[in-house]
Amino acid sequence: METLKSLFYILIFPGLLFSICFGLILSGIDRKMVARMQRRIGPPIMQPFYDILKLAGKENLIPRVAAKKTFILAPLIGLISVITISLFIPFYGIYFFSGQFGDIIVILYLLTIPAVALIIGGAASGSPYASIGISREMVTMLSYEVPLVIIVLAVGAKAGIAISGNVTFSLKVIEDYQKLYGVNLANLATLPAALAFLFVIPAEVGTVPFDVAEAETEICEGPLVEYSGFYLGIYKLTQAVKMFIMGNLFVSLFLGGINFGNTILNVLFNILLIILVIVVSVSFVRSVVGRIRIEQTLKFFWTIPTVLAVISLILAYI
Amino acid sequence: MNYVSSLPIIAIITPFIGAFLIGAISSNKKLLPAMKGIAIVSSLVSLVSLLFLTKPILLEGKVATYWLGNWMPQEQMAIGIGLEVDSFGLFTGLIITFSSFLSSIYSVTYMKEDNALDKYYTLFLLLLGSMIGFVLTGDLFNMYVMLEIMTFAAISLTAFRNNIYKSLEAGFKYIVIGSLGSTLILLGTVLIYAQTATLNMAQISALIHNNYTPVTILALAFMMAGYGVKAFLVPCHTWPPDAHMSAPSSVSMLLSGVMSKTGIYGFVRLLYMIFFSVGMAKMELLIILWGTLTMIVGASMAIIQTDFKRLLAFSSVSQIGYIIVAFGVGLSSKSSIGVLGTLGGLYHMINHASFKCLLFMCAGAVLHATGTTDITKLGGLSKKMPYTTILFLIAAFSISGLPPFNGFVSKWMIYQATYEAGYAPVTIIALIVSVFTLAYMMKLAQSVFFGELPKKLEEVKEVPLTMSITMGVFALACLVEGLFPKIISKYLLEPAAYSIYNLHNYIDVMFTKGFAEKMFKNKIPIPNMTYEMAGYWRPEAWFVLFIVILIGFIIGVGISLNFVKKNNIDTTCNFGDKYGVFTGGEKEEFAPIAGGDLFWGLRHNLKGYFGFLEKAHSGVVNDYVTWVISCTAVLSIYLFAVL
Amino acid sequence: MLINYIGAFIVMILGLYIMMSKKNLIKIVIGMSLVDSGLNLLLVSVGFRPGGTAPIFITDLKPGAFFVDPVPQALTLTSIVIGACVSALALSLIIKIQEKYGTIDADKVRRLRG
Amino acid sequence: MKKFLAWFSLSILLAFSVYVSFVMAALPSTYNGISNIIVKNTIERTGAINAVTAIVFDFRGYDTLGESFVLFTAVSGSAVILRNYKKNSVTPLEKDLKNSQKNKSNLEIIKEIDKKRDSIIERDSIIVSTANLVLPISLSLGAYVILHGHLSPGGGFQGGVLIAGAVAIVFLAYGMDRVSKVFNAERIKVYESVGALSFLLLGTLGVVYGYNFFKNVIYNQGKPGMLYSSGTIFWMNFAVGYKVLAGIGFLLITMIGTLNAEEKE
Repeated sequence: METLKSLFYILIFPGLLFSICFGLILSGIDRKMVARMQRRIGPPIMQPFYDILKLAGKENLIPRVAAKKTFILAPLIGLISVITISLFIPFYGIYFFSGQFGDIIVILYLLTIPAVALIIGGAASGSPYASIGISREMVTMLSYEVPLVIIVLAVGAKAGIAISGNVTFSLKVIEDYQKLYGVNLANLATLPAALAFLFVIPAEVGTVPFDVAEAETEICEGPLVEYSGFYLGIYKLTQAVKMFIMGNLFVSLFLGGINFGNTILNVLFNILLIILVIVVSVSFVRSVVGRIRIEQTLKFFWTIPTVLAVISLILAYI
Repeated sequence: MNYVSSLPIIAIITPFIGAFLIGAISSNKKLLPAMKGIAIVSSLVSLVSLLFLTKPILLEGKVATYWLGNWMPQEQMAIGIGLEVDSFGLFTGLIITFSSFLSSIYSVTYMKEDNALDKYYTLFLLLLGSMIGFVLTGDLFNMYVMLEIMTFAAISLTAFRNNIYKSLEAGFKYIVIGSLGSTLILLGTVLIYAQTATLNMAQISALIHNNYTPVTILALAFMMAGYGVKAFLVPCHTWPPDAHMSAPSSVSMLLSGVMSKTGIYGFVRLLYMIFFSVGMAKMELLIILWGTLTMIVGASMAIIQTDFKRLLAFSSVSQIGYIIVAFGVGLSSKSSIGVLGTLGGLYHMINHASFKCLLFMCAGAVLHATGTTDITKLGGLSKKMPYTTILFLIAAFSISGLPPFNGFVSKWMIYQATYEAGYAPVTIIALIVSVFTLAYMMKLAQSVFFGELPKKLEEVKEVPLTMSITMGVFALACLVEGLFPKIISKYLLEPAAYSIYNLHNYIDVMFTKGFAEKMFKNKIPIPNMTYEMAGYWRPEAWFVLFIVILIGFIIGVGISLNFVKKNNIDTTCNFGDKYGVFTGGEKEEFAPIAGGDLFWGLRHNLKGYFGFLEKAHSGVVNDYVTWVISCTAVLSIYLFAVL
Repeated sequence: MLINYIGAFIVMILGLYIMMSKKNLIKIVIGMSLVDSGLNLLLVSVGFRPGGTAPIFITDLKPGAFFVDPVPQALTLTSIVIGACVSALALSLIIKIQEKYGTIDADKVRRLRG
Repeated sequence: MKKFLAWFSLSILLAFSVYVSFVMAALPSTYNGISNIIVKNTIERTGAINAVTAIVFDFRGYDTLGESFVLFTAVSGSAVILRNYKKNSVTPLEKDLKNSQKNKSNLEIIKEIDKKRDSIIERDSIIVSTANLVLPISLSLGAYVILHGHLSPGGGFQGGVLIAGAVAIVFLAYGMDRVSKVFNAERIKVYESVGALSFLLLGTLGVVYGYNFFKNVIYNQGKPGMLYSSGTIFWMNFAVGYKVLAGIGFLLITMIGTLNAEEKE
């Protein structure tokens, strides 16, 4: 029974099937919202599904100079590891694998795997555009990792000191803290961190202001330049799932601890919140701002979000 | 117990005997295979004799002593030289012998082309023997002697390929800075002798336990600076990049992966044993700051390098920073945090040995196959050397701490330890340096193994079997250490950490029972080796999870794709424009982005910072000496002010 | 033995000064030897007792004579040999550097930098 | 900046070391530590009357072993550094070996050398006659020092260096050609290993007799103060002396060899 339950978690909810479907839906909602904000009708919400299916049916081209096995395996590894993260983040009150998982540092590191997979895949294609894309992807990572790390530590310090007198990395403890003291978003100490996190989400997902690594107009989608067909589809899928993961992470860190006493209601509310977060942090920003240059990305992340996160960290200790 | 107690001396002496045997038969060039055999067998013998020691020492927690010349202590004074093997020494010794054994196998093919191989193996065995001797001895002056053998052997091996200008320059810088470090260590030893009139470490630690006089404080400053040189702590880190890039790779893996551990060993013995400074917040702060500085400078310098091995050497500097930070936290007065820090440091020691040896072996494989380590001239080797590429990627992921590889576990312990000890900025810096590590490793991967293959490298072949097998062993070690942290922690790290804190037993075994208590007047509490992780991480479970999802995904995709279209991957067809890389109209051979250009933008944006660092590593020996001396001066000011 | 200690330390610091400021590689090696000599002087002085004789049990030992500390002397022997070895290795390296670089100026022997 | 750093750190170190010197001068003599017991034990348990040699070869013999290893390492290292690097080729040392292995009687060699000396180089007669005088003295003094290591100041290292000085004297007086004729560098290197090995084996005697490594097992042979006394210390002096004279001699020959090469260029 335990095995079946675990298999259900892994394969159906919130693992493989759910995260892929919900990620794609999120991406559809995002596209629809942006379109409405720009006074367009926009594609149907199910459009990402059609895109992926179309890509899956297309021919796969592998360049002559590419390292074939790495080129093929990199996107798969990225997607799978991003799906595993979904099992590490609790839904409202539901801890998969009885709360054993849920360490923020683990999640931070697992979140780098898809980026690394993108980099390795791009490198394996042997294209000069991919090389430039890799460099930019790496620098983007360097930029947003700084505030992200501080945010996570600030929240961990705030919750851990209140609960057990010692800092914590556990999402469960953070959720417990929010149950007792109210959500973190409403907390003055962690509010700056939440704002900073909203800035980090678009960079982590790779959408417009910070998507210079995959800029179509300048470097032909960077690392993805040689990808086609099914494997390009996997990358798109990874991006969509990442959107879900980041939204859920935000909800657990800053909006957790709300309990209606009913599991299904909880899950639905959680899903609603995720959609809201993504709309606020991705769609709004995307439709308002243009793409910024790589050194602007670096400068931006090392100033405003970092300062916000540091303020939060200091407040957490006071 | 008798055979156990003579095992340490066998482990030390066998490599030396092997070295002299090689020297004695060196005039006959036909005996070269015999020399290789002697080298491999002697390193194997010392590995095996240390493995025999694991049962009584690591598992049962005993401490083996061996008084050379039967000069047992008389009237509570150690008149002879005693070897003392506790779990920590054995732990370091196992790292040393294991890596050296594999390196000796690796060098058989790697060094095939060079001349004067008899001297190579002689020096190799001298290096090995002195490293083991350094780790297992219980005498302060003997440590210095072993350190000198080690330094000289390392210098000679650095300058082994003396047809290249850089190896000579590196050798000279190494001998100036390295012997300056040794001199500082000897100076500290002399001052300690003047104070305590003995040279036995256990007795010294009993005599100057928390009894700081000006003499011992100055000695501490000198010895810290000296071991800082040996363990590449900033600003005494200027020789390893030169030395590691010019030495043959089979040696630079030992210099970088293993010899740095002896420096850390000395550091830990100094701080935890001779000067028992556990619980001193000021000392803790100093060590943590020093480690953090090392971390940052190493990573920043690594990201702007264009030579494979030089980059790896700077990365070593940065990783040593992690270890030192962890041992700094280990000095914390709160025992649970301290234990976590020490365990993290020990774990990172063993991890660093595995992945850094593997990385240097990969660099050696590239050098062996192509003849250069300049990453601007390399590229696309993954098609020609697929096996090396996979191993390199494993090592790169390990060092940058991607789960489920080994670097992640130890770094995680270090983050938690620093954070719980209240050094949040250090944790943040450590996390960011980890991303920097990933960045320069990706730079290497892109510019050496991926990207476009230059025309000159069309003929490159995969390395021979003996080299790839030894590399594979290290890769396996990386995986095992990453997947089973609980087992590693229980059987290797916890005994070692326990013995670091168990000063009483160390002294009592050397002298008589109760000697330590008499000297200390109060018993030092030994912290419990239990620690609580703030979160939870079961790598093997994650691995299973990953596999399950992978299978599920493949099945699901397979079913759904059958509905759409039969998906065929056309890999046989290799010609035609369709399969060329998109270069925007440029010819392919003019298009590639070289490794040096990869982080050009970052370097340009932060040119003030990187420019300062580059200018500081000026390459002039005098400047490097100035740095070491100023480091000593600053240390002595701090220690005199604090203690 | 105050004057010996201070003298030894001053010799060492002079050696360090030479290592820091002189650009000729051979002079740097001389500085290293000077530091070693100062160290040996310190080591021997540590074991000295005013009025002591050499620690050899000769038959015509005066009544009431006492020995100086023999241990530092033994250590000094080791230290001297090691110092000589340092010089030998460093000078061999300088010979080869002169061959390859054509100079032994520290400002010019700096192709490994940055 | 660098100047400032240098002066700053040197003055700091000077200040602290002078301060520490004052403190050290007030410390009690170190003789009351381990040395006191060592001196007490010297005659009965080692058989040597020179306490320093007893320490060097018995109490802290392991250090001396390490010290001779340092010398061995440095000599091998110098040989490695000064060799001509070639991939799979003969070293200059091997060429020397081949030259010396030509079948010639000693008399012929000496005659040839004399001819060469007369024809090519005009040596300063003062140096030559002084060398002729000093060479035997230095050799016998070296042998004396090695032999009496356990009785009087000196020992294997000092005596070995004295004997190895012969190479330098021969070079000064007769030039490089004579040195390469008289001394076979490669074989000397082998002798060094043999010396080190015999030192190690003497140390291993302790294990053979059932004691620990480096135990002076035959210390009670002979009367203290006589020439043959003090057990293994006597023999270790020999081994170390042999090793050092071979090692330093080899070092000198290699270094002189490079000088010669430069002259030719």
